[in-house]
Amino acid sequence: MSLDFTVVPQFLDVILLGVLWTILITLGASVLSFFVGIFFAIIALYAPWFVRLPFRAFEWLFMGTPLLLQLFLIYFGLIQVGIDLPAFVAGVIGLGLHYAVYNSELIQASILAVDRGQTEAARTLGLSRMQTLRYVVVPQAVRDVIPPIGNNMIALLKDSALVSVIGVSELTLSAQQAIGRTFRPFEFYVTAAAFYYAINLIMEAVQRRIERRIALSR
Amino acid sequence: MDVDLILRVYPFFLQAAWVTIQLSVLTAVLGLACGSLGAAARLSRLRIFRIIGAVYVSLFRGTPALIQLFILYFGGPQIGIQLDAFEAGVIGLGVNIGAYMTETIRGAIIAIDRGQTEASRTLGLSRWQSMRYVVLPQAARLMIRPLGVNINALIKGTALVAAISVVELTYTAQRYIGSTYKPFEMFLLSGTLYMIIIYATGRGIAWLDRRARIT
Amino acid sequence: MTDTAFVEIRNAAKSFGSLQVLRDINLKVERGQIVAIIGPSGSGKSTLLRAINELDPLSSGEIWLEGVQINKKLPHRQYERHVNQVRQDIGMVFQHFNLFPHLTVRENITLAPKLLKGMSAGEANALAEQQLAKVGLMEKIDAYPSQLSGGQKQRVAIARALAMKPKVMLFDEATSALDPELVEEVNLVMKQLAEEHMTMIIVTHEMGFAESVCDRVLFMDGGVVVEEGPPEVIFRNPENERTRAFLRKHLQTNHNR
Amino acid sequence: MTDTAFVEIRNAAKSFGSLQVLRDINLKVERGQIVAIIGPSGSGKSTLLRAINELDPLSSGEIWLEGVQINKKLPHRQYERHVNQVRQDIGMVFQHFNLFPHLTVRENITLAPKLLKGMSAGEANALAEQQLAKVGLMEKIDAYPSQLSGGQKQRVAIARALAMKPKVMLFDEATSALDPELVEEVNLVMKQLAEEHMTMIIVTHEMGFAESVCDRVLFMDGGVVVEEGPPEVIFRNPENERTRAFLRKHLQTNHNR
Amino acid sequence: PSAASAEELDTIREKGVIRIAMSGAYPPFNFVNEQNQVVGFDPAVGTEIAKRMGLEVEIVTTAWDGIIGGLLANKYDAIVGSMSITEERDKVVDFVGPYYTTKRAVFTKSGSPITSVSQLGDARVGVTLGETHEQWAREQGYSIRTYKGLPELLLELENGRVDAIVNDSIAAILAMKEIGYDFVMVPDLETDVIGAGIAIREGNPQLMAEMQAALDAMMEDGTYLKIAEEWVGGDIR
Ligand SMILES: Nc1ncnc2c1ncn2[C@@H]1O[C@H](COP(=O)(O)OP(=O)(O)OP(=O)(O)O)[C@@H](O)[C@H]1O
Ligand SMILES: Nc1ncnc2c1ncn2[C@@H]1O[C@H](COP(=O)(O)OP(=O)(O)OP(=O)(O)O)[C@@H](O)[C@H]1O
Ligand SMILES: [Mg+2]
Ligand SMILES: [Mg+2]
Repeated sequence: MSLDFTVVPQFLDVILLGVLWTILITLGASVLSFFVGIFFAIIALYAPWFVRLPFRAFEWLFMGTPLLLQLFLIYFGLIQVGIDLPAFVAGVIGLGLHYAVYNSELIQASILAVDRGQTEAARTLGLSRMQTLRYVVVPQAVRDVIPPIGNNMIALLKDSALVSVIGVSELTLSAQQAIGRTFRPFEFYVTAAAFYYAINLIMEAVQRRIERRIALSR
Repeated sequence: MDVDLILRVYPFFLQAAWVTIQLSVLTAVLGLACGSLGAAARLSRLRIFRIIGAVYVSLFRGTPALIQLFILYFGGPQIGIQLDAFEAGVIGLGVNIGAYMTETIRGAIIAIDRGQTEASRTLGLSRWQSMRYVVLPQAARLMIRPLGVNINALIKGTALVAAISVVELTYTAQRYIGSTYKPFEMFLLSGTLYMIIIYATGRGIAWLDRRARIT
Repeated sequence: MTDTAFVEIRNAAKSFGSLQVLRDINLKVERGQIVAIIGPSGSGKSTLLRAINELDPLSSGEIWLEGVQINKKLPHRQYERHVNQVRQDIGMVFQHFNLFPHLTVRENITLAPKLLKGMSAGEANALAEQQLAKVGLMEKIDAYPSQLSGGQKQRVAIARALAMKPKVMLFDEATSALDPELVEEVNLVMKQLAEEHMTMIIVTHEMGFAESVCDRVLFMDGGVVVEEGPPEVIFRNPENERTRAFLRKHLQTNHNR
Repeated sequence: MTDTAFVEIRNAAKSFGSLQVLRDINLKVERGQIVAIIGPSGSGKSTLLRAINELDPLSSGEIWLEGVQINKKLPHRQYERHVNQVRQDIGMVFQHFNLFPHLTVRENITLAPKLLKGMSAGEANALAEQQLAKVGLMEKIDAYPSQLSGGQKQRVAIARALAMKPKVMLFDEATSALDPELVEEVNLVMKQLAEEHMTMIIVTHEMGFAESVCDRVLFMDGGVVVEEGPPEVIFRNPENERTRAFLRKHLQTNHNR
Repeated sequence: PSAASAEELDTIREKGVIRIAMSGAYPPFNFVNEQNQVVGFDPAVGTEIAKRMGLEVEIVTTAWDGIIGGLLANKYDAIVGSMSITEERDKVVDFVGPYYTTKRAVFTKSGSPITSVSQLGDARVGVTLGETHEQWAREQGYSIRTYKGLPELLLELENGRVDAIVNDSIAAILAMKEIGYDFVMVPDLETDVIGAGIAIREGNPQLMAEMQAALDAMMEDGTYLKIAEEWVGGDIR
């Protein structure tokens, strides 16, 4: 069987729809993972132990098992206890929480790495503990952590392919559908890979721009 | 919760976990090899190697591992690469994680203060000698933890080879779900085993890291 | 109350674990007075300064500012409120500037007045401009700290402290992280403050500057005040052998001729 | 060949991109001579020193050591071999020591002799002990760099360089990263080397030390040698206005009185 | 490529093993038992055919959505996995059989307002990705959702996230009985009989002929019936 990419254009509409879904999932999950990541980091560092300990177990669950399994559980499991999430939402939540845990680790380290002198200077001016955290420490920590979080978001794009297992017609599933009709796996997987790569390049470019902008405030 | 079922089938999950472990170990070894070569290429004096290294990293980090695996396994034969599922799994995941490890290793090497190279070159050591005796021993310590992160991702990534018919933990769970209609029991089993494997690996990495730090 | 000086430290002692860093320090500073603290590394100078605004609370002893005890024992919440209050009256300048890198110069200066004195943006801005003019850095108002030289950073740090209208200013080796070329511009700002009769306590290694600016010099060693007096006496005619040794060594290694 | 000095630099020029850092520098150093290079920050002192052992190769000009041209144009492999060879004859001491943190003091010193001179472990050890004795650090032979003070680190760095039996030693602000207390111990080692007639080129900010040790002083500014001569002349009676301004400023800010 | 075809049967003979694929998650046709062996109607038929051809059998389980890709990629020699014979598939692979027949069946929860296929118009319909029914549902213009397999379909219908599912009747009926779901089959008059075939790579007439002969023979001599009764409980020719 020889390669024949001429079958691809017929399915371009299916593929492009898949690209759109992939972008939507990635955007949704990225935003979720960023804000929830900050929230998790603050819990992990400052919450009392009876919140912190269960939280650590929860973190462990996300760190210690494959995303594939987590997606299954969120989609097919939560409904057993009456939480009915549409597949798209389940995918966004699964991916988002998974990466929120990773982002939280980064943000925690970054909060701890903010120079003690910063806290001292703020407290010396009379700012309270909360004010110091809110206006001085957390903004710096988040700023410092934007490049690695950017990397996480690019990783998230690629993991969005796994959301195909719960039936969201994103790029990978679209390619599989086209393959199911034409039985030409190589052509369609390569096409899908090319689209993923293009989205990846765009995200990297955006990341570089943001990094340049924040370089000043270091 | 069907505890009896769990007790009846868990030995097969243990077998599957063993497959996952074999996959992980082989993938890690291949990944480290690709990562070392990749890092050497990216740090090479020769432009052509640097370009090859950069393209390797960019392509393999820029597309989903699942897609890479599909292309290798289903598409490979169309261009004359015939691998069985296990081989394809190891090669696909290994080359993929190797791209990440390339950056980890390179990062550790360039994190070593330039003054170290300057001091050793000043003493008359050659490029290779100063790499071998001064930079690499220091970089090796720096890379243990980040490589540990790569390996953690890799272990979880082995779940992807379920899609190409390697019967490891995840596909074992899926097959049993198919015949027993008991998804949660099966996921509990496979999830627990994943956590044990990952936890043990994490402890191993931490131990290595502590040992490396002592001197 | 009437019998306390403007700033007064009584029987101050401080330990870190088993290490006793301050032992029975007593110090009175009158309003408008300028006191320099000198002494070898590790003698407790920074610790004393940091005790004054409760960054490193004393183990025992009392600190008073204008009749108010700073290191009052209070229940946790009240203590926090009290400390945040008194710190507004004490400006502090650090060796490493500690400007907030994510904020512009303007935002560095206006942050505390806006949050703590409830100033409007307009008021706070006017204040920032006024303080910056004082340290001669109006043109840098919208720069980020990373765009400033060390000397400029330190001048902004001083402006930031002054914006809270403090009653006393503490300086902890404000110029020792600066390149030699940049020391003078910061010293000039400090001299100007001296002329305006700001009450100041200055930890420094620069004997020349201390001599030219201060009303009184304390020599500390091993956590105690070994000797104190007017600069002419301490620098030219110290009584204590340790003071003499310190000054001799210091002049030798620092000046090299 | 007979008409070159022990170390000779001819018409040295160096640019980084469009920035010209060295312009037409000429310098002769006789065997056993000690030359100090002083000048403001950014004047090209480090660049010149780093050019001598090809860390930052010159853009144009020649550098000779004992009749051998260091910066010869050669095909890549030969050049590498040549450079590794001549570098063994040139010891260099850096501001930040650059000791190898993963090796003990002994291993730091013996690494290069073992690899490059094919010394046995026994010979190399004896050498390490001899060099360490010279800098007074025998008892630290099995310590790791992290266990040493700054001054001790720098002394080990000197011992490490000496173990290669270099013909000339280069010092780039060897004491300026040290606490004032620790400067003297390193200066003592350098003085001792001077007494043994080691050829040395020393970049320094310490005028007193330069004056007491050197045979000749070069004042650089903006990539050129502005003035050179014996220390008495340069420090007491400089001809050039830029030299005078530099010395004035330097003495003032550094000495403060 | 008749030369190649002769070779392919030859290679199989040379190795003495024929590799047959199925999902391993489609009871009662193919599934893993509690000894972790792949059993069911499909493996039994496959093994019997192999035996009659004088070959050993090796069973490969692989996810359904990639099963044809794997055949084309020469990961195994035949799919004996309850694959419906369709025109479209027939263009890419050759079929031996049919070795059993079934019908398309649409199921809803009992009590659902949907009582005929014509009412599926704007219902949410669950199908398995890559199955014939997916395409049929798509052509009808239903709002479809795709899943990995029958277990997920049943789970989703029970969970109420889809209003109806489309599947082969036999497997679904048996599965429902097994777990005790209360689903009903919607009458579907249009449905044709669907034949399940053994898929092999195109251009292997000899292999095809031998397998067909073996299949015919076992149907003839009663072995087929025994197998069918063991796993499905009746003749499903
Ligand atoms: N947070 C701390 N925990 C433990 N020990 C401390 C702490 N802060 C200071 N010390 C110790 O207290 C002693 C006095 O330190 P301090 O910083 O006050 O000295 P200093 O006079 O300011 O010295 P320098 O001139 O080096 O700044 C030192 O021995 C120091 O190591
Ligand atoms: N690798 C480089 N790339 C670009 N510019 C450089 C580089 N190294 C040095 N420079 C520039 O060359 C000039 C001279 O630097 P050099 O380090 O030689 O000065 P210096 O006299 O040693 O100063 P200092 O007293 O601060 O050490 C400076 O403007 C510096 O910024
Ligand atoms: Mg101090
Ligand atoms: Mg320099």
